[in-house]
Amino acid sequence: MIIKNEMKLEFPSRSQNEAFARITVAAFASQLDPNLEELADIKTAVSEAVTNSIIHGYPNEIGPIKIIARLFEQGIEIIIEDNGKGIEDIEQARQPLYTSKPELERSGMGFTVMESFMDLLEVESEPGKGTKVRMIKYFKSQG
Amino acid sequence: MIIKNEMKLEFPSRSQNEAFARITVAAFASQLDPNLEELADIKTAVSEAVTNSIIHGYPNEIGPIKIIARLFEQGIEIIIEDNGKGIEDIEQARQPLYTSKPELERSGMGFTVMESFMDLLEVESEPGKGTKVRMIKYFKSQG
Amino acid sequence: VGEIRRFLRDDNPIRVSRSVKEIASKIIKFKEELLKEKGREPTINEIAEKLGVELEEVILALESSQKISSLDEVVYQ
Ligand SMILES: Nc1ncnc2c1ncn2[C@@H]1O[C@H](COP(=O)(O)OP(=O)(O)O)[C@@H](O)[C@H]1O
Ligand SMILES: Nc1ncnc2c1ncn2[C@@H]1O[C@H](COP(=O)(O)OP(=O)(O)O)[C@@H](O)[C@H]1O
Ligand SMILES: [Mg+2]
Ligand SMILES: [Mg+2]
Repeated sequence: MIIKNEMKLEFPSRSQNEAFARITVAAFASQLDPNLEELADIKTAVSEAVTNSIIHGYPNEIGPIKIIARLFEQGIEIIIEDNGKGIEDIEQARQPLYTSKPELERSGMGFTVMESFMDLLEVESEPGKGTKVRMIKYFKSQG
Repeated sequence: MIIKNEMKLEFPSRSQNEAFARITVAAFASQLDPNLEELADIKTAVSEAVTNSIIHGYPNEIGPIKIIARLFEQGIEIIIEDNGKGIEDIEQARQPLYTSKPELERSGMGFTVMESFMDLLEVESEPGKGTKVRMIKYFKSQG
Repeated sequence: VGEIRRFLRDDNPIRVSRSVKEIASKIIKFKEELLKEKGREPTINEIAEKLGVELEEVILALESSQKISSLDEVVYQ
């Protein structure tokens, strides 16, 4: 996997930065000329991961969120990281419909969305340390 | 000056990242709802500064470029930094029409553009260490 | 400074950008055409070329037209 380009982005966990993060990753991914559906998939997955860091990672404070994106020949790797609350039971968290915040009318479908719209989803987390989500999307429109 | 939001972006000095940096800063600045002309001014200034880092900062290599942008009540502060070649004589470099690369058909108007499209331009540089450009734009459309 | 700005603007005209809405609806139309004729989605660059706009205008138009929430897509797929 030869890296063609890479970017790092950092911003505070304010809700308006969810849209900003989504546009930035979309602008970066566009360098590989994805089709409309592939681009929409990436944007949706980034929205879900960033929203999770904002709402679950930093429920009572504003904290830093980092995104690293790498372009390679066939697609994009996206890492979204917070230093927030962390997840106790990752397997449970990844279950469709599971949410720790039913009172906020969360759907519990965030990880399921990321998994189905991307080609790979890895979640690392440590309670009190933070959460790191790694996703890969292959572009069919590419070689 | 109360900071309302802040972002940090880092990318390698590849020419395709000039457009990426411009879109990203514009998307971020849009949170303050500037008018079209103000947004165009910012994009032009960012293009000039990033192009300088790509062409003059790292003439024979690919190196990192960092952007920090901060939104405050009345506008945006943008810092664009490289660890490249640096500038010997900043005063001379800022003169309209001065260019060290006439052979590349550079216009020598980059700093002049930044200065006239933005409300503040500061340039710090050390030969062999790198260059840091700090710009501020006040939005008339804001309080 | 006003003089310089005017000179620079004339020298380096910024393309009059069409409204985001107009671009967004043209994207949808082009996408449907291509899906019908070729059975595939257009790429981002194809759209920019077809519409004669900058890539960033395509990205921003798509952003503004992305109304359907991810949840709706999953539920109704
Ligand atoms: N960045 C994060 N930090 C802490 N907890 C998280 C994070 N992301 C997800 N979680 C946990 O995983 C659960 C499932 O996430 P998700 O599938 O997105 O559903 P929802 O966000 O609707 O609750 C969340 O309810 C939360 O408990
Ligand atoms: N980031 C940088 N690193 C090193 N030198 C720079 C940098 N930015 C500007 N310069 C120097 O300042 C000069 C003037 O810059 P500018 O006004 O943008 O004109 P131009 O880029 O057309 O030469 C450049 O020719 C170069 O010598
Ligand atoms: Mg979620
Ligand atoms: Mg220049």
